[in-house]
Amino acid sequence: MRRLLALFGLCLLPGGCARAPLSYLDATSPIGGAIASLGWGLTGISVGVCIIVGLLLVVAIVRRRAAADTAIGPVNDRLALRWIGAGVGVSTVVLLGAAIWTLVTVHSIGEPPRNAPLTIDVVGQEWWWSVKYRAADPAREFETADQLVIPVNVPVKIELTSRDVIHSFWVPKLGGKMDMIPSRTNVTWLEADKIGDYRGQCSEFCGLQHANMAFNVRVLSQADFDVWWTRQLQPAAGSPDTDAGLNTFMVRCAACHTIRGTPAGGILGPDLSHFGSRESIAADLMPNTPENLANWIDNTQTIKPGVKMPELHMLASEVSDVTSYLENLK
Amino acid sequence: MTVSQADATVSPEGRKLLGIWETAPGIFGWLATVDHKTIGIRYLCTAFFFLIVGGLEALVMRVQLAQPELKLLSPDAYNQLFSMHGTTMMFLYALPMLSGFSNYLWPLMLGSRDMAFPRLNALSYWTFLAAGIFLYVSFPIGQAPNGGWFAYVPNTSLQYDPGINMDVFALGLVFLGISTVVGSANFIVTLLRCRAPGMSVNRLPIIVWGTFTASCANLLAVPAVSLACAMLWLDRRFGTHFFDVAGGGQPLLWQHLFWIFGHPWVYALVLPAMGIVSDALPVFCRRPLVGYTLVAISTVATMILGFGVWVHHMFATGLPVMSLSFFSAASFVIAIPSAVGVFCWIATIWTGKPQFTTPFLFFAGFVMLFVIGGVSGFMTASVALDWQLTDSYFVVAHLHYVLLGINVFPVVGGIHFWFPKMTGRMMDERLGRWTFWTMFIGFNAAFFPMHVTGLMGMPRRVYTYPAEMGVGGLNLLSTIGAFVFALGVLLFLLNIGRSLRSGPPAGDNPWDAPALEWSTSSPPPVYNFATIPQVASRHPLWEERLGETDRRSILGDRASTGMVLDRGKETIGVTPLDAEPNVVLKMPGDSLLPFLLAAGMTVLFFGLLARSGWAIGAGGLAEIVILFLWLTPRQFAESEEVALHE
Amino acid sequence: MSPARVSILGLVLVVVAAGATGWVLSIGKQPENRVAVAYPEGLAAVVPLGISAGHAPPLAVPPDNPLASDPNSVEEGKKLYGQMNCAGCHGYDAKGGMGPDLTDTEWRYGGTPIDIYKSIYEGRPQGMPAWGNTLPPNTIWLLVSYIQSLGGTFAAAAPDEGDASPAAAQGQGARAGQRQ
Amino acid sequence: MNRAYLAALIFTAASPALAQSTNEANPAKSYSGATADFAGAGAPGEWTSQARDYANTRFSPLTQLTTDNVNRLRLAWTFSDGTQYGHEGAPLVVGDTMYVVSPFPNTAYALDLTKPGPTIKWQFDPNPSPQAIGKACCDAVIRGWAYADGKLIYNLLDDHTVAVDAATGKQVWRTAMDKVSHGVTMTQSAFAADGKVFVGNSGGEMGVNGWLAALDVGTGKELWRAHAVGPDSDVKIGPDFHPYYPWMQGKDLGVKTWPAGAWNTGAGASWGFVSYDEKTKTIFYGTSNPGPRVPVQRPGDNLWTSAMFARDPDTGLAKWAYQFTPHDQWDYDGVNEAVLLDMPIDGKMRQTLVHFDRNTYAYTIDRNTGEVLVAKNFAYQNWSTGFDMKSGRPIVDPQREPKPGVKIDKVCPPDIGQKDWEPPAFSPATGLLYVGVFNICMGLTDHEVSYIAGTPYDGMEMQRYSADGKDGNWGGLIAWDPAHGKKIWEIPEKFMVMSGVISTAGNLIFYGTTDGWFRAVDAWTGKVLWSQKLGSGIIGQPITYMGPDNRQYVAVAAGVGGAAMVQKGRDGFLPRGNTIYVFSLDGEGIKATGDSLPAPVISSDSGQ
Repeated sequence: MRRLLALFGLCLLPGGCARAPLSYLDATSPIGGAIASLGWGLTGISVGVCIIVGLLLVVAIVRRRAAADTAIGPVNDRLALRWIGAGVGVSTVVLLGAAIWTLVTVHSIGEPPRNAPLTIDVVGQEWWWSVKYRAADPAREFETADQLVIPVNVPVKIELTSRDVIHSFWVPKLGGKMDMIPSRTNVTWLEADKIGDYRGQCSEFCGLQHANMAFNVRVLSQADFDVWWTRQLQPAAGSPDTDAGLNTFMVRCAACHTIRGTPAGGILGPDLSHFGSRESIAADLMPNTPENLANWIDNTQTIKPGVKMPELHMLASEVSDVTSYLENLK
Repeated sequence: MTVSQADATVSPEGRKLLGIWETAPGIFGWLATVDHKTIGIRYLCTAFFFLIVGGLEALVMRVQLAQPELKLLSPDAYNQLFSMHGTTMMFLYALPMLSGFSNYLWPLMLGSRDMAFPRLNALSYWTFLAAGIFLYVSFPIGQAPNGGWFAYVPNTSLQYDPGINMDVFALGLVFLGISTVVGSANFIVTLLRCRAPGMSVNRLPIIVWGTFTASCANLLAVPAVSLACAMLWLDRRFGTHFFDVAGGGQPLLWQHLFWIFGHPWVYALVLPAMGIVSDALPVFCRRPLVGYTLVAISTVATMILGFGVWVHHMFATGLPVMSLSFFSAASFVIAIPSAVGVFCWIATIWTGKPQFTTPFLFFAGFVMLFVIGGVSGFMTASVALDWQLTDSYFVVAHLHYVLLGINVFPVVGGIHFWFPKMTGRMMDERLGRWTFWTMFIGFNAAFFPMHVTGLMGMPRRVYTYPAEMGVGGLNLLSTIGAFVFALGVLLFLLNIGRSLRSGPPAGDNPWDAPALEWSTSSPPPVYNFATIPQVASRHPLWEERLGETDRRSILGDRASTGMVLDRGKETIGVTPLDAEPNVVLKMPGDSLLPFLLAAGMTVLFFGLLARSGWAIGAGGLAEIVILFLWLTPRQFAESEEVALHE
Repeated sequence: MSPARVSILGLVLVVVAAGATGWVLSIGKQPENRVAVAYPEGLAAVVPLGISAGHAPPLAVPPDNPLASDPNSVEEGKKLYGQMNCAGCHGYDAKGGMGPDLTDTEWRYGGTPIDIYKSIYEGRPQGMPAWGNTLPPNTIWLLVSYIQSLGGTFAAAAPDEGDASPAAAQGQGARAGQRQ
Repeated sequence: MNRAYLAALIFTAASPALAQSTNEANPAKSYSGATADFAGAGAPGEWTSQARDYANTRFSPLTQLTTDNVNRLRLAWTFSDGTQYGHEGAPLVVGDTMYVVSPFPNTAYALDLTKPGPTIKWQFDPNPSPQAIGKACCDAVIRGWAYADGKLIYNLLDDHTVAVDAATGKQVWRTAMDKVSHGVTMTQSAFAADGKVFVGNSGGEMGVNGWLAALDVGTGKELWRAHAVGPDSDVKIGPDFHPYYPWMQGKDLGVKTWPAGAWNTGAGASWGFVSYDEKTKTIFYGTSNPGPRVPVQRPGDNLWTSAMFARDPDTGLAKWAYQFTPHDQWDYDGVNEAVLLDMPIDGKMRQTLVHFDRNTYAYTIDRNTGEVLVAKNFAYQNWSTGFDMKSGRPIVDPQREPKPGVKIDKVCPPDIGQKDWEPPAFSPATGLLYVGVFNICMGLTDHEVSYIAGTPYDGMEMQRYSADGKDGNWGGLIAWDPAHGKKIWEIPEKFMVMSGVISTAGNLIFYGTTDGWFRAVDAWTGKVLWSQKLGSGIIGQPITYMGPDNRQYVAVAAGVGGAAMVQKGRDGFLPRGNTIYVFSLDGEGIKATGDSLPAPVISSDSGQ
């Protein structure tokens, strides 16, 4: 028994799970960190309780093994009951302590700070994420997909809703999960303390492609973030008659996808404005490389069976046109 | 399926009782039996069959998850499998298995000849069987329920799941709810009225306390899920707007209704099993249970608190933090009664003389798994931590530790313990030990790594996961563990098969256990007790050796002065608390009505599924006619009026 | 084990085995009903969205809708009807608006599944855009499934009904009233 | 069917009594003291433009028909153009010829009034592309045509403006204005003034980029084109642009009040009537709703949609603008006409324009500065809880704001407002404006929508119904005092009143209902003096003219269509029609008599 508990403890050391993108006990961000310390605390208590009770049980079993007699005799449990009372007392104290620690943690991370400088609307829909950046001046508002870019050390308020079924927004290393329920707006918030890429994942069963509904959170310095924001506002250059890729895109993809600055305005699929600058494709399933994109366009239903994007059986030339066009939408 | 009494040594009045109580032979008897022992065994076998079906589904899922991005199952196939795995285990295995135990043991433990409502007992089994088949009716055409056992709306509304998948689920649950509620009512009345004189409430075995509490909880909780499922079905097929957002409905209403049922239900699944351990473990410690009253009170307390914690399943739905904190605190407090139970069992082992029989191993293993499952529950009770833990594989680990640890292990141990009583044959100890260690190691190898994959962020209910998530190795370990556990269950089945054919004869009390059921023969006669016993203590068969009181229970054939009650099928009715006899109960004999009522209900529910007016009309009419027949009181011949014996 | 118990056990095993194989077979089937249909060669041949029927390439498409009976297809088609802006012209209840009513039995260009497929695929002169090169055949069949579920369409005529294509025969009546 | 007909009869009889009681003595003094400059009106007997004059008063100085003899009006002659779409235009009478243009395929006819049962002098078939039918949101109609410089000028549905020589019927020029494949159609009534003709597009539902353009009357060459959304260069906003309210002042507001890139499909079409103030050389016209109609997809005020522009006709540069419904969430277009009147407001004489908007506010605005002087509700509405005169913005009731996917009931008025494009008439004697209105509400569900060129980009699912419950009234005619923003009297009608209204010096008001009643009413008392049921619902604009026989005729086209089709399911709703009915006293007119009638030729072998 004890061997198993040791394995439980060992594996949780930060070293064991550093390369796991979604593990959260090594989180250091303001929310993720607060929960992680609470997590370590409660895990410690749990492991401790298991070891104590395990020892008690093993000792209880082996201490009288030698006695072969199976006779029944009168018993006096006054001492045993006093020990049980003590045990329950200690457990109650530990439970109350844990409860109070929880409530304190909840209080500190429960509500987003009043004046979060940045608000992002994330709308979940069957199996990808629409991300709208809000601003006081409507002209600075824009939409992107499957990717949250946020500045470091800045609390970001996130308003969550869903266009179809219930999804759940979860970036383990940056904070707890919050459900996205249609006709209801839930509010959560994130704050990153380190620049880098984090992975988010839908964590409420939402149908066929729930498993592959992830997104990427890229944390930039404040300066890089502002540069990124202004570039996102630039409309895409070129027109259908001059650019073969855009012309194919207009005919094949414009009914479902939007590229700001071109007549393509479909909202059924993710917004592809500035697609080239994104880190991953297909709801963070594959890195954003031309080969992956071409493979995704050609074999959509084999990669993610059941996803809404149909296989268009396009000609190879069309696929390469569209792929190159999208990739240089930086 | 009763073992016919070839035994020549039955006493004369026994032969008379035998004539009165024995089930008719042949198909009529098979369909019409109301003997609680037959129904109990049928419950055990059917529930075990569903355990195996659910287990196979789990194995296929584990193969799909053994390594990242495998293509064994399509997403819809995986969704159907994990939904049916959950539904089968939670609804078709867990409670029916415990009902099997309680149905079989209660009359024997309480010193009565049968449950309070024998025909109702048969009805609850037949309805359970029919509902089980109903839930699997769309499986062969590849349209099994695929919205998860929790079936959250709007994913299961018509707009996103237009097939008949979720109609089968919703109607199936309402159908099964009838069986559960009927069974619970029967258990409650049996406890209150059908006991041997002297079996007062402080002498009841803990499994009786467990099942009684579970039954009371079911009466309050099951209607919630039946209502929710009816509303879901109406939303899907008749355009109502209970959960439909466009029409002003609320998706969260489903979650509240479901979990108000959900949490009391999971406690109903474990309390009787904890009762099994509290009754059987002391036998192998050669001493009574430490702190009987503490354990009884903690059983009831757990269930009462169980009604106040359901929102801990919904910590991430954006409800106000203030209310979440209340439910989080309640979820912490509910660990205290469980702690009481654990300390009592350990104290019993500590102060007893443990015998390393197979049941004992299972019960010791149970205590360890109970603690691990309990503390992982304690971790998810913390609302802040639960924002990371919920919907991850950590919760999968927790629920399997709690459900397998607290339900399956005691059940397998309990079967090892009561198999001799039920069949008159002993199970093989060596094979039993092999079964325990295979199951224990397999179980821990399968589900312990899930704590770790959960903490590494692996979400629940995913048909695959990307390689770079780093959880491939642990999932492979889980898959191997699952197959080892399955091997253990196979060994258990072998043991049962072999013991049924050639197990050594068991005798009346092979374990020298104290409870009343061990005072009968193995298997007990169909009328249970030739004369109604009088109970004087909590451990009728250990009274001399324990020396707690000088009064002695009057048992079995030695109770020559006891009540014979052989004018028709009769048993004694007692006052609820102190168990003073105050009435002789006339019990109904074999009857086809329960089977027919269940058949009528099946036609009705298939009519609802297919929305065919004819089937609904036929089913409904059949129900009314059968209920009419069922409820017409039988006139007893004048002579059968019996004066009350002192 | 008495013969009765053995027979029950055998029966149960047979039923479980049948159920499992049935499931494995039918689960496999679902993805197949995504229709893989021969597709016209490349972009140049078909007129872009927005301008109606130019020269439309030959179609190799089955006369009847392979997806019509599948409830998923009807529901998927209903969502597409809203998302592809069909509802804008034909009304959210498909009772007509700028575009004609799709629930009645009056069809200007033929009411059999293949006619409706062609109307969507090629577009029509009075403003119906050509979706042929934007929506793959399977998606168009989903839309046709939804329109068929509205009850106004005609069954696909049996192919051996003379050489006149079902559309022509049935279309006669409709086309007469077409001259606006 | 007859039960409803009977009810309608009783109703019309009862209504005048109802109207009668509200106005007892016979006041000779004008209610509002408003006067109008009837520039551009042509000769008293003629009707040379849709609104008869630049100020859009629709007032005719003819007095042969008076309140006393109007009950002797009988049908003189009719003319049908054989098309099935809504007939919204007003026939023009220049000299002794009546010019009529049919809805799609927009065939033009010149009728020689001097001949008995007027004969067709010439007919012109422009053959527009049928592709446009599927793009016209609200029926393939044409809202009017203009006569200038000896030419009949009008817009074709497929985005061309054509000029036809009034004498010969030959095409003089045809200018392509936009592309149907972008979802643009043209139903706007061309407005000729100052040697130019002003034309605008439709397509608010198709996510177009709305504009108004000026063409040279002689050559059809485009002089300038002003868009409703986009940077100041597109919207032709120059340095001398002075909107009255601060929230409309600033640079490139046509881009800044939209999310990034959304203005390009922001609509703001101009399909309503244009007015022109000759003294200050300013044209006034409105812009339609923002696209898409789902507000969540376009946060911000969405300038310059649902707004009124005042522009210099020569350069097209805007002088001022005023937005009626900022961030419009219910498709309340601002295209309705501006009636230019001068009236005393709070004792001071002001040069104003009166505009009945689709958001149910009747505005009286200073037409030189754009300041809102009066803004009162002329019918029932519940989307706005009040009007903030200081900021010039209506206050929105959050309960009525639509959310995608959730049905909201009883939003009043519906998308077509309590008054759509149907133009009012002004009577200088009473100083009142007579307006056909509705009394309806809607159940509304928003659906977020994709922009796919050539398909609708609106996303509003609606059901309209009467504001008074199940079988309540759907409309009426109101008399409105623009100076004080007060309704003087109202004639409730079972069906929507969507026809134009005209007033005459004989103190008569003519209007029609969408279930076919054409009525003459006393301008002072609102008493219905004469009613005639026509063959189809009336959404056309009546006119009155002096025939070559010096007889006063009243003409109106009866062919239901357009927005009136929301009543399609109601009992008593007439089928479509395409006939122009012309009335005169006792039905007299130029008749075929004597030798002009054909004489029978007795066949020679008859033998009797």
